[in-house]
Amino acid sequence: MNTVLKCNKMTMRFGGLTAVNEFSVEIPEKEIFGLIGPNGAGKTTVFNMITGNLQPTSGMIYFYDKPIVGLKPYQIVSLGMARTFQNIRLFTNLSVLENVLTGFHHKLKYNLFDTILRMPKFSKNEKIMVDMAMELLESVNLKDKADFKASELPYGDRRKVEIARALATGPKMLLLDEPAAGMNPQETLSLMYFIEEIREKFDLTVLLIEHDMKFVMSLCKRIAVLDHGVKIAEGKPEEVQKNPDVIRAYLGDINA
Amino acid sequence: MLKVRDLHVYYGVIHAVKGITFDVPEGKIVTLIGANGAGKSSTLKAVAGLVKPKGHIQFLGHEMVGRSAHKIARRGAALVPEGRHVFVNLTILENLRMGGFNKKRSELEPLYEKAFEMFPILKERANQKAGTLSGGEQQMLALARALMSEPSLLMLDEPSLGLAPKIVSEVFDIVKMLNSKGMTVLLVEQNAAQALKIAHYAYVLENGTITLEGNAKELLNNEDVRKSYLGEM
Amino acid sequence: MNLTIVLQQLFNGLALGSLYGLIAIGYTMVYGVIRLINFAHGDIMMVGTYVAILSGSALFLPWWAAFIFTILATALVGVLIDKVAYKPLRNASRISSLITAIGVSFFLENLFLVIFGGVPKAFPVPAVFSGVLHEGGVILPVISIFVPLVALVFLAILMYILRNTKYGIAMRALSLDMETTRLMGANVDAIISFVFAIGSALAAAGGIFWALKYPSINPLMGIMPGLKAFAAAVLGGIGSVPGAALGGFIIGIIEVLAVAIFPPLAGYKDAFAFLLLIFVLLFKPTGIMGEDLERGRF
Amino acid sequence: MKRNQILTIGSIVLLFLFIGYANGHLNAYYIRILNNTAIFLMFAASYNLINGVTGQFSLEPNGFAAIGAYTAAILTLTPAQKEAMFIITPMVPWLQHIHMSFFPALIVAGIVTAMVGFILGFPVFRVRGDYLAIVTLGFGLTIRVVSNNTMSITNGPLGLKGIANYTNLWWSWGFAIAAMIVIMRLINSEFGRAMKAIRDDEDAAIAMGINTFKIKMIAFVTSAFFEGIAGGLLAHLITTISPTLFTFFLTFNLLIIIVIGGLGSMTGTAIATVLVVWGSEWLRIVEQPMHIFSLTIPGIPGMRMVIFSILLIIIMIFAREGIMGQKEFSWDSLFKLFKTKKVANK
Amino acid sequence: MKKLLNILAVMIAALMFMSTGSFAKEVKVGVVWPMTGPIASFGQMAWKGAQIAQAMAPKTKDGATIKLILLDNKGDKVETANAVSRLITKNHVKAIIGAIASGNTLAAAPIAEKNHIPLLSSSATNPLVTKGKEYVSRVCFIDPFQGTVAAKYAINNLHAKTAAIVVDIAQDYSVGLAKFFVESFKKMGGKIVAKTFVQTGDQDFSAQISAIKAKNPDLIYMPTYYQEAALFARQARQFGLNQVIMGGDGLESDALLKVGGKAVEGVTFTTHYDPKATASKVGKEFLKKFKAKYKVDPDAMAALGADAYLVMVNAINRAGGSNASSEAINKAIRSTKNFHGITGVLTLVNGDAVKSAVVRKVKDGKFVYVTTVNP
Repeated sequence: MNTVLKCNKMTMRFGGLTAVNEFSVEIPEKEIFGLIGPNGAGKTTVFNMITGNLQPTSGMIYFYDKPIVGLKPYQIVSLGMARTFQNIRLFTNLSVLENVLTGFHHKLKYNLFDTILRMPKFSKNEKIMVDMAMELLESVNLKDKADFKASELPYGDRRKVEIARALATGPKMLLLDEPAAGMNPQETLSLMYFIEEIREKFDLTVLLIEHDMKFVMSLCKRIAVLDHGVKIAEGKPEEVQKNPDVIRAYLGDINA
Repeated sequence: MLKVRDLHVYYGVIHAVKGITFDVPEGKIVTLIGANGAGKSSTLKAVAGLVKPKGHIQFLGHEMVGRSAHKIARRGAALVPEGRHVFVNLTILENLRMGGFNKKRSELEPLYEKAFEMFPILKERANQKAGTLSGGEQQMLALARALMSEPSLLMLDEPSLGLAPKIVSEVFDIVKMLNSKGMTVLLVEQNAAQALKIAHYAYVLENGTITLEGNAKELLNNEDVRKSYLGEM
Repeated sequence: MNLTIVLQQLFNGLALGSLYGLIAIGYTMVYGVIRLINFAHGDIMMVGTYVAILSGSALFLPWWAAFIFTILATALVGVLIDKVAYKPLRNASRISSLITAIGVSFFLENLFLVIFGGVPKAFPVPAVFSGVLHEGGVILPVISIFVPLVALVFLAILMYILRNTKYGIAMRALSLDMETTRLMGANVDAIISFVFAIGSALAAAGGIFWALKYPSINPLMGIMPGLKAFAAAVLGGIGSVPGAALGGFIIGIIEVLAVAIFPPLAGYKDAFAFLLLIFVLLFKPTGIMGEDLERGRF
Repeated sequence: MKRNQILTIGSIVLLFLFIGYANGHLNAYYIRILNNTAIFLMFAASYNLINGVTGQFSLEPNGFAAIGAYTAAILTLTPAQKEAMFIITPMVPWLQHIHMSFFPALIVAGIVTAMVGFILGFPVFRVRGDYLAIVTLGFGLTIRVVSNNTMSITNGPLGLKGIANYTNLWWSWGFAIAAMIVIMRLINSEFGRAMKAIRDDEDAAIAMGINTFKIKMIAFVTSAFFEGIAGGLLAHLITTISPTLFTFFLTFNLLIIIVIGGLGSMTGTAIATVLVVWGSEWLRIVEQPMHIFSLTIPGIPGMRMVIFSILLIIIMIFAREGIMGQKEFSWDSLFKLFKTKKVANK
Repeated sequence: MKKLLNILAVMIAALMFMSTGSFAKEVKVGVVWPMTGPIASFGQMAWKGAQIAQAMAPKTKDGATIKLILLDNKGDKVETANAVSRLITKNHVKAIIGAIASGNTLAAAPIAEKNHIPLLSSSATNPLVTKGKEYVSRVCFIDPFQGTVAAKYAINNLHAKTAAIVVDIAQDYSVGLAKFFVESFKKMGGKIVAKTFVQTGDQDFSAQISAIKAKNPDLIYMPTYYQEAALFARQARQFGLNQVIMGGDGLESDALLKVGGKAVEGVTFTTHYDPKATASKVGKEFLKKFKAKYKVDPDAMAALGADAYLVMVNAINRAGGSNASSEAINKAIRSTKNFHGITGVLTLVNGDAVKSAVVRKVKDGKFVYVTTVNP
């Protein structure tokens, strides 16, 4: 099986503070991998390094064996990596459809002149993009809300739009930052099925950060636990759950 | 001392706290525990007046909902915010001065002394910028700063966050000591074991509602608490 | 170009630069606490000079009393502008507040044009300020000696306030973290008003000394000094009070020196401040003494 | 789809029929105001593309207008005119002898301005937010300073005089409509969506694989192109230009227009242009003496600008969205409006 | 306070949109001057002068009231063009007075030409303003004349052999006048030793002063406006630069004396008008009325504003009174001969006023008459 993402001794320092220290991980194709840890453990920093929003102080990152440290975020997207954000960052003034359409941006088939002169190429590709976006929206059951403004949607739907938008970029790998945050148990459950479903449908590898343990434990095949920027455990959910270091990181030292 | 009835907090479309009710009696340590995102911090922020909630919050017999944060602080409810939020560009002494914002100049000296007595490390570095302190020291400073206003209710939001275990127990020792001198404490913690050990009474929050409450010592050994954290199904 | 001339020009630049610095401090403080470029700041300086003239001629105050009255009255104007125009927009986007500030600037300029007309008014200069000293071939007008000294005194007073008084410390705290400042029991609105008061008071002081040095005032006089002082504030690192003063000195000295050394460049003088600013921003986006936007201020 | 296209084309045809009528029947004053409206519409729509649609708050249009106006005027003036006009310093020879007719001159003006915008974009888009505003403000100021000083190109403060009065309603409205069509087409494409995405959330736009620098540059250069042409039209309407024409006042007027119309809405800009250009003419009455019954109120010269400033502040405080917000007028919404009315009538 | 009340009243009135109706017989004359913007001070002064002149001659010979309709052009070209166009087609004025600056007048010129409406400028001194125009005229002399007069005076009366020039790079007026002065000065054997630039609104001139001081000229010729000149003089005297400063009509303003104080003592300039030197009856009456109303001496802008009005009325009367056509009025304006105005006796040749220039200087804090130079 191919390794999709490989992080090698990735380190991030902000001034004197080491946010992430020598983090290494390998994620094989089509796996759902969970990254957990208490608040402030450095999970989002790991994400930001992988997506190119932050440059690691040291260490390497490979995506399908291609080193991606130093690439611009939009270049990494075009290699096939897409992400969502912790606090859902939709383009609030655009419609749901337009939000999804922006995901096709880096594969745009027409240029400025086609646009201004409304060449057949423009109309044809716009139509293709709209059809593809509608298809995506249909697969997340939001087809009927395509013309709504993103800010008019209920919370759970917004998360789905954000994921659909990420899918539009045609990713091989999807990075989800706390997808279940702010959702109630039913919404969380349906999101869980949804992620499993899109992974199947789009042949995705998924890396996700989550607080909701039930969610992570039942969805992920493997889990890495981060505490104070250091990986303290990695393995199957049931192993990690019993790891004394993990219990200490979360619940505190009961015997202390 | 503090009575919270049917409290709701909304952030835009997110319903973070869904009608919780709890009490903090005078002289006790009460803790709200629960996993991340359960609504603990939102509850504290509502009590401190940083977010506008729906419902009722009675503090020392007065309704606090709708009052601005600085007025609630003046009434004697001090919050040590999550992530400490010391003023990194101010010196330690200036941080303490901010804590005693509404104190007269003459009242400050004895308060400084008291703070330095309790946290000797701060005295050594009184004129250094708070940004140069380590995480643990910053937590001590945040505590000392809150105490400068001589509050009747001390609220702590995740004091153990990002701290090494040894420091965490130091912090909790201090909280316990304060309580033994009569301070009422409302403690919000993710680190349930530590919190339950020093608290008198505890509430477990899950998804914005209270799912469990009881004597802290009893909850410490309750299996459900473990589950709500580590997600055993 | 001999040494005397260089010294002379340095001195001239210092005097001009300290005026820019005085005005720049107000920009920097307001930006520090509410992240607003107060476009009207230069116009507040202009308002100050008119208040000074009126308090001298209409209230028959002696000049020193008129100065004090002016500084207090202008501080009040600044607070009022904040309450009426900026406070309702505290939670709106930064662009909205910026556009409003541009509106306030045009309002003040045109209101004063309507009321006082465009003809410049002479600013009465008390005899104390009109002497000239000679020192080794360098000519030192008394007012030009006064201005940097006064700027330094004001800077020292301000630094004292910021370091040692409750409200000063609260201002610095506020610029870092508004929410936590609230938790300390501090009334944030009152502190912001205080910042506007200090900034406007300094603008008034800057205006008075500007007018003493260049005793001709008109409703549009605040535009150029205002823009350059703003460039100075950004150059020095917006949010940093000593940075603003430093930026002011730099722009003042460069403006004078460049023209003295290359007279044909005189026509381009007004562009210097901005070219310098663009140049510095390219290499150090936070300005000379500026720190990370979300950390240190003042 | 078809119906809307027909309606749009129909209204443009109607507009040009009206222009044909106006040319023959309206008096010179109204024709002048109509010309101004078209030119300001071009300025404001271009300005709104970068400020409202892309969300990059900048203050440079007076600079771009100046470049366009000077370029176009220098190109259409005859060598003889230039020789007579440059009385202080003769014009540089290669500009002295160049001469073009109106249309190519306007296009060259647009291209030159766009090129300046392109070069300017590199330093400017390295900074964001407030810094962007101040750097572009500095650019506008620098252009004016430069045009005062480069005597052998711009004739300094004397400016250029005797520029042929080529601009008429056909030219001004022709270009304004063309600019509107191009800008609207740009907005209604993937490029426009990317611009709006940057406005709403730049980091999320980057995460979508959008090269934000490139998109900002497209918006900025397009904006510069049309502002340059509009500057050229303006020069050939008033027939004399000098650096004082391109002060920050010009930018301020455009800012008022796009704020009133709604930052990000082109149809809003069109409505606001009409309101502001006509309104500022109408408001002249506050500057003239008025008689109410037997009471005479002296006019107060300068009141117009005071009123405009107050208006801007009030809009920002109470009606930040402007007339249209970020919405655009569409035939569908118009029909919807009628339909709901009908239903209500039943 | 009174002004504030006025402002309020105007705003209310604006909302009510009352019309300005009055049915007496009248002749409408448009006025386009800057009341706001960077050169508002000149427009405001000229308007004061014109209002006094109107009080002196409010009616035509056949008893019609002259109604002045003032539109503000903000010192801006677009606004000037709009205003002129509006006056012609909406207000149906017979003739227009304006503008102050040459550039703005040029923006108005093609509209006046096209509509055959006379445009009479009070103070546009650039030679190009009337060149090749049929309907544009002015009551002031032009810059080449003024520059020559200044150079003659500098060499013959001040015995200057070398001169430094200070030019306001942002004013066409300044750049033009400096050029004509330099040409004449050189022709008469003088030498220009330094040329420095300032910009309208500049307040610090220390760099320019040092540059001039190093060359030690006999004379400083500074054809700028008074605001820059006053501050320049103050700083020059402080820095020990004590040579005579000479300038043009732009220096003439009460503000020069008030701002400049002792430093402008001895400043000499060529101008259109001296209140003390006016022997004519109208001139004296104007002076008296102006001082009574505004408590200051009128300056050249005010006097020229008044002259523009008076020449206009005179032309209307000669053209036949209230029923005269615009063309007739224009013809009358351009054939004005030996008209005794406030600023002297003027004759229009091809639209340009040919008249004497006055040299004035500052003595004991006042403008005093030095001499008159005839064309």
